[in-house]
Amino acid sequence: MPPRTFIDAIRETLADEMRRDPTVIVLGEDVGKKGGVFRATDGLWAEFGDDRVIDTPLTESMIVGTSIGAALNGLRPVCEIQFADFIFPAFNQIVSEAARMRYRSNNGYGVPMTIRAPYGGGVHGALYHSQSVEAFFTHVPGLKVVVPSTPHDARGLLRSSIRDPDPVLFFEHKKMYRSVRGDVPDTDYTVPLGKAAITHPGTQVTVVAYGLMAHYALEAADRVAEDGISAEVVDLRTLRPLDTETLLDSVRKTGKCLIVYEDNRFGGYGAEVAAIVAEEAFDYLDGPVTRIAGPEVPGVPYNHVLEEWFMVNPEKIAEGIRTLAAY
Amino acid sequence: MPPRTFIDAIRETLADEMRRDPTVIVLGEDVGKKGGVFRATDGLWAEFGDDRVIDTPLTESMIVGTSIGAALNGLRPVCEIQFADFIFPAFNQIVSEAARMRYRSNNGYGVPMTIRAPYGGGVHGALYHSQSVEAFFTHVPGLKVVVPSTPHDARGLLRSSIRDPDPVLFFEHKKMYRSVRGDVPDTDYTVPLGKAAITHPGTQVTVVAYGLMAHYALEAADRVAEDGISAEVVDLRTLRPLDTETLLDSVRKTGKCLIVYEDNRFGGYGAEVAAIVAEEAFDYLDGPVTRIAGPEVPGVPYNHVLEEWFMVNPEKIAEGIRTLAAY
Amino acid sequence: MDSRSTSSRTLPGRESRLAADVGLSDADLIEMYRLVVLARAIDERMWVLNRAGLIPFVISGQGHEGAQVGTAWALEKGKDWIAPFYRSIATCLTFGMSARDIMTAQYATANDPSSGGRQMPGHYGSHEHNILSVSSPVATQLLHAVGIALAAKIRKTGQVAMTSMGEGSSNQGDVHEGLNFAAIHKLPFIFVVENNGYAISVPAAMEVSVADVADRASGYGIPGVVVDGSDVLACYAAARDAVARARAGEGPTLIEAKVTRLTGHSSDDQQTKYRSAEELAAERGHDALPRFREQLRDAGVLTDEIEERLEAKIAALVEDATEYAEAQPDPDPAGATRYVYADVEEPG
Amino acid sequence: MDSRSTSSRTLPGRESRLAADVGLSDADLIEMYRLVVLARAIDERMWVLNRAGLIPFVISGQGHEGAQVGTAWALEKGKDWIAPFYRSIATCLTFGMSARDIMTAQYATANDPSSGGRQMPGHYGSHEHNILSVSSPVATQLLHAVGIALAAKIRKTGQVAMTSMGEGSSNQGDVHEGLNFAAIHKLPFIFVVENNGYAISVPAAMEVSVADVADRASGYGIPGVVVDGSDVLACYAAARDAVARARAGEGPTLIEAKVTRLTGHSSDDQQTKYRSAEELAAERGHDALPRFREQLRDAGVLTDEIEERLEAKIAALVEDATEYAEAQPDPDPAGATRYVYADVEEPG
Ligand SMILES: Cc1ncc(C[n+]2csc(CCOP(=O)(O)OP(=O)(O)O)c2C)c(N)n1
Ligand SMILES: Cc1ncc(C[n+]2csc(CCOP(=O)(O)OP(=O)(O)O)c2C)c(N)n1
Ligand SMILES: [Mg+2]
Ligand SMILES: [Mg+2]
Repeated sequence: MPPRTFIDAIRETLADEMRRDPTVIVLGEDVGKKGGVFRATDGLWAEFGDDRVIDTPLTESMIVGTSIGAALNGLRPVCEIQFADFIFPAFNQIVSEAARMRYRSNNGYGVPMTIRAPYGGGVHGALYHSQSVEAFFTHVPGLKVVVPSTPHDARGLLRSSIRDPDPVLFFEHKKMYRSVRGDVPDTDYTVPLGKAAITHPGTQVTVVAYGLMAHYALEAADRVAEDGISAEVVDLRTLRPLDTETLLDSVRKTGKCLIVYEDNRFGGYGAEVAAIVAEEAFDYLDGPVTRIAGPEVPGVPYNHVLEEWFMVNPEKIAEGIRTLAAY
Repeated sequence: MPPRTFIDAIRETLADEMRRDPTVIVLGEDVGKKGGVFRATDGLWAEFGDDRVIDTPLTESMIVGTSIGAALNGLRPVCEIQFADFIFPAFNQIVSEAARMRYRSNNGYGVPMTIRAPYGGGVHGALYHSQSVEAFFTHVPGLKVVVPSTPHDARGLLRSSIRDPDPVLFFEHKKMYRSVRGDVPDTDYTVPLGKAAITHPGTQVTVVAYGLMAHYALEAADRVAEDGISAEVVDLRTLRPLDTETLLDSVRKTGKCLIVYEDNRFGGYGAEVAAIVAEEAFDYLDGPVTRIAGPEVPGVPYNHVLEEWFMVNPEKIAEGIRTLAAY
Repeated sequence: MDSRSTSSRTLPGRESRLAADVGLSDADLIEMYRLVVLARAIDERMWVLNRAGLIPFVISGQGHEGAQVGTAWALEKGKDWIAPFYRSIATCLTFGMSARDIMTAQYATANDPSSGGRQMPGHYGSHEHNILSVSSPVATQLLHAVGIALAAKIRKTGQVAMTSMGEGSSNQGDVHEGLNFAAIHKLPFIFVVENNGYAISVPAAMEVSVADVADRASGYGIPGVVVDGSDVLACYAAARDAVARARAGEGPTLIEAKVTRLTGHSSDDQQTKYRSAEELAAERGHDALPRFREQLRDAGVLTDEIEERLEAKIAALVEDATEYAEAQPDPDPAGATRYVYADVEEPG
Repeated sequence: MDSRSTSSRTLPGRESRLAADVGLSDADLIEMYRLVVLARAIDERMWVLNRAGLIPFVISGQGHEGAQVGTAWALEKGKDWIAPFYRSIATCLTFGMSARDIMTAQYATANDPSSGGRQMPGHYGSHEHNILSVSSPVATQLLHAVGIALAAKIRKTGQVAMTSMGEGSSNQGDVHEGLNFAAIHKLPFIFVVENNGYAISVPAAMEVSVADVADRASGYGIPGVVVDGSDVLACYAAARDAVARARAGEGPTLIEAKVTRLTGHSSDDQQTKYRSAEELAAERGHDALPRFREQLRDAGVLTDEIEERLEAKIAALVEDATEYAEAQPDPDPAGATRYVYADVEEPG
């Protein structure tokens, strides 16, 4: 296969899984005739019809809540939340219901459901079309949270998510949809949930990232290489469950850890990574566990000057690596 | 005044603030005639009447959303969410709306609103009447999050919250309502938002806690004192904004930090505290930043044996202190 | 359209007029009555146990049993689905749960089929019987039932999904979103509102803007029916018609049963603080149990002999369930982290 | 009951029949017409700027302007409140915002009064004019308007709060919860649904289970009115009556205006993918602008002379607003952390 864009990988995987398993359905706002506002579901309605590709009303709690019910009665719904920013009306259904169904029923019921949502900034989406919302869900036992960064991983992880017996939140950075390309094997491979990847081996500083930031971290690693600094990039891929082994092995080797995330810093996902590293790799640390993250404002502002100000970028990461390396 | 229970302090402060400021109203489920399921609003309806003490329908998004609107048009609503567990239907209104109104309108509009909610386990409340939900809100710029642990602080902090120009989440540990007593000055004092308190000075280990855990931390400090270990307890009181100064001063002094929270560990509030300490007090640390927190299950199970298993208690904290002190 | 073929075997000609009028057998009526009485007996025992300090919490279905048995009877056990709420003891019994199942939930025993002791009493559920696990946040289950109905339609299983909740809960946003979707897709879904006039202490006039929740149905283009919740057979008939519509692909129905709450909201509530003695006394007159009993006796379906037999059996069942539950071990904390996720190595 | 005392100064006797019939003056009608035309002219300019690559995003009110001006006209500026949505350009203009205000939002300038360049275009707001700041998650603003109305009632200010949104958004749970509460407390609240038949690509039949959203009103015990959104004066009359009810303490009203969406959902949408050329052509016939123009000309209210004057003025206004907005500086990132919380030291 020629290289695929990130969104190609997602669309093709959805189609594949629907062909493979007749219980997989897709539902969400504008996912049918229009093929999704980003066109991640383009062509599915034409191929699979009204029953399996459902244009829902504009009601997120309903989208998730009925997906839970459909999952309980023999289907594997893959629902789309049009923007991650609009997942909050469904928060109660996700956190109180989907996440707890198995535990509260003592394994009587499970919810095999995938919730896809485009997230992230840098696309002039402003406060409500740019958010990183992963931290709200990575905290919740019963959920799994996946954030792929390459077309290869998007395909392999989406397969694993759809086939998983429990609810998975699958966040796709919208800036990557068409800007990121890569090879995608034409096989039925999966990427297991809960496994991180070392995407750039190095020795001096571990840089932990995911999603778009995993790309920026690679760019930053290249930049600091010119300064003679060897950075190792860990692309987490799955945020819950976290692959602590790969993470800690890397930090124990490098002795330094920089965590990168796009969301505002305080209480973001990287806080947990930092806490784990600080506790479990303490004896190996040659410098403080540091973080590069978004500023403490309630969203990415719209004006391009403000948006640039907000966004983490390769240079900010490179600076963080340099500072830490010099520690 | 004789010593007051925790809930007395809250009820009396609500009444005081309503007497002082005619724009303060109270609304929520069963807050009127019944005086709240915990009776935190008992007597208010009799004193202030239907207009200022409103028994709402069973709809949390409406409770918060209309409070936002009322705040925009000249009132200071104090709304009650019957159990913190039931705040999720209002998540969108809190996170997308209340938290962002000022920022998105460039200071055009502010939302002076307080959301009170009983939280926490240990009262046979099971999965849905025991939750600690602070981590979902402490992450959000635009919100303030308060968790008092004494009647004195409850009164002083509730006053500050109601008088604050921005939305405040005020979480009250329901196990403390009638079990915790203390002196409450009969004055118009306030406790400022954003200031922690050292409730037990010590030299060897800093124990960071809030709410019920702040009491358990004190008990644990007493226990380890018998072993000759000097623990300093920091009661955070306000979780957002965090008083990093008091926190870091303490850790820089003791060189060791144990963070305690009742919520499940992964991505809980203590992760951020750990991350800050790990970064900003790194040079002072004589041991790993450690955490004692709830297990990774989606809620506190009901059966008393399971509930005991779940709950953090003074002995678990004391063990944590001992281990860290011995590091 | 007979959805209870197993329990209406006797010939129609030999049935009472009462039974024949609603298309049931006398045996059906007696079994329905037994369920009402059994639910009440278990419920009353729960309060005794609570006052004796043996179980810390009770939430009761007293006053709702007639509507619950009547509506649930219209479904086909083992095929259709029910997403009940915390007062649904009679619903769950009708749909296949046993007295022991209900009582182990009160004691939160290791083998409590609803949750293995993890949830509060009142949060029933049974995978075996297609009874969805109850959670506490109200009204969420409506969407699950709608989703179950969606899957039934897509998979062409012929199943119907029914959910129930109180009138207070029916004001939650999820209800609006679910009814809209179910109506658009004409899903085989039935929404039962058990209107007891209160949401804890808040009277209906303060929590629902219309006198009848059923009035909301027309806003979704679906039928809304008000039934007297103390009239078991009227409840049954309404549900039977709704099931017929659902199976015929005609879409959802809203059934509002006017019931009464004979107890406080729960064992934590003192309802005399907000309800007058007169009101409480008057509400006793709206109890389905004595009314159904009189009706069956008048129709000659319930005889002294049958009644005595039922009474004895139910007393024994409740006794057995209590002793059984009390003897069961508490859950082992070693298993408390299980089933957060599917347990691939050791399937449950 | 005249809520527009400032703009209906001319004597009734000297007014056209058209104006008199709805209790307005000819000057009112001309001003209303001006607002419709101005909104359209600004909107069209936005698309030009977008296609020229000068502004990255447009969300349009074309096809909604008549309903917006008609309904907003019934409120009292500077006293009542409006919680609008992203298509509400004409609403905001009617309620006091200027062409410059709208255009600086497109350019996201530092002095954009809606958000200082922080929000996407379409997210208008003005504290000065009691226009609530628009957010993106749909329907949330309904509850804010209900809360504003609650405060108005408690504080006895005599204010009315109006909110508007699309028919797709009206299915959100917040709408149900808000209408229920507003109806219970008979709040001075008006809910305007601008039904353009689509939620992005999803046609009304797939997103609303009834033909008229107004049918949902009866489920809350409030009046629901359907008006032709291309009939500006019918929209005004409906809103005027709703305002009268609200001020008289009779509670909320739901007004559904049937409008049309003349453009794609936004500049990111290609509507030909899901709407036929015939449909799009037919929808042009449902535009309030030419209809209102004809109506005013037929009534003798709008003359060639007035029209020419208006046209010139509006062209100049749009030109001025564009040049002005284009010349304004971008926000300074140094201020980007301000107003997360109230800025006690340096009040804004
Ligand atoms: C979302 C949510 N908010 C609040 C509660 C607390 N609560 C439990 S039952 C109840 C009242 C329910 O009233 P209704 O729906 O009429 O049912 P009833 O108890 O009267 O049968 C309330 C407020 C809850 N369980 N869930
Ligand atoms: C909660 C939420 N979900 C999804 C969206 C994305 N979205 C923006 S507008 C829109 C369609 C709105 O349709 P309608 O309410 O009919 O208004 P219209 O745009 O047709 O005027 C959608 C799905 C959103 N803004 N908010
Ligand atoms: Mg009720
Ligand atoms: Mg629309």
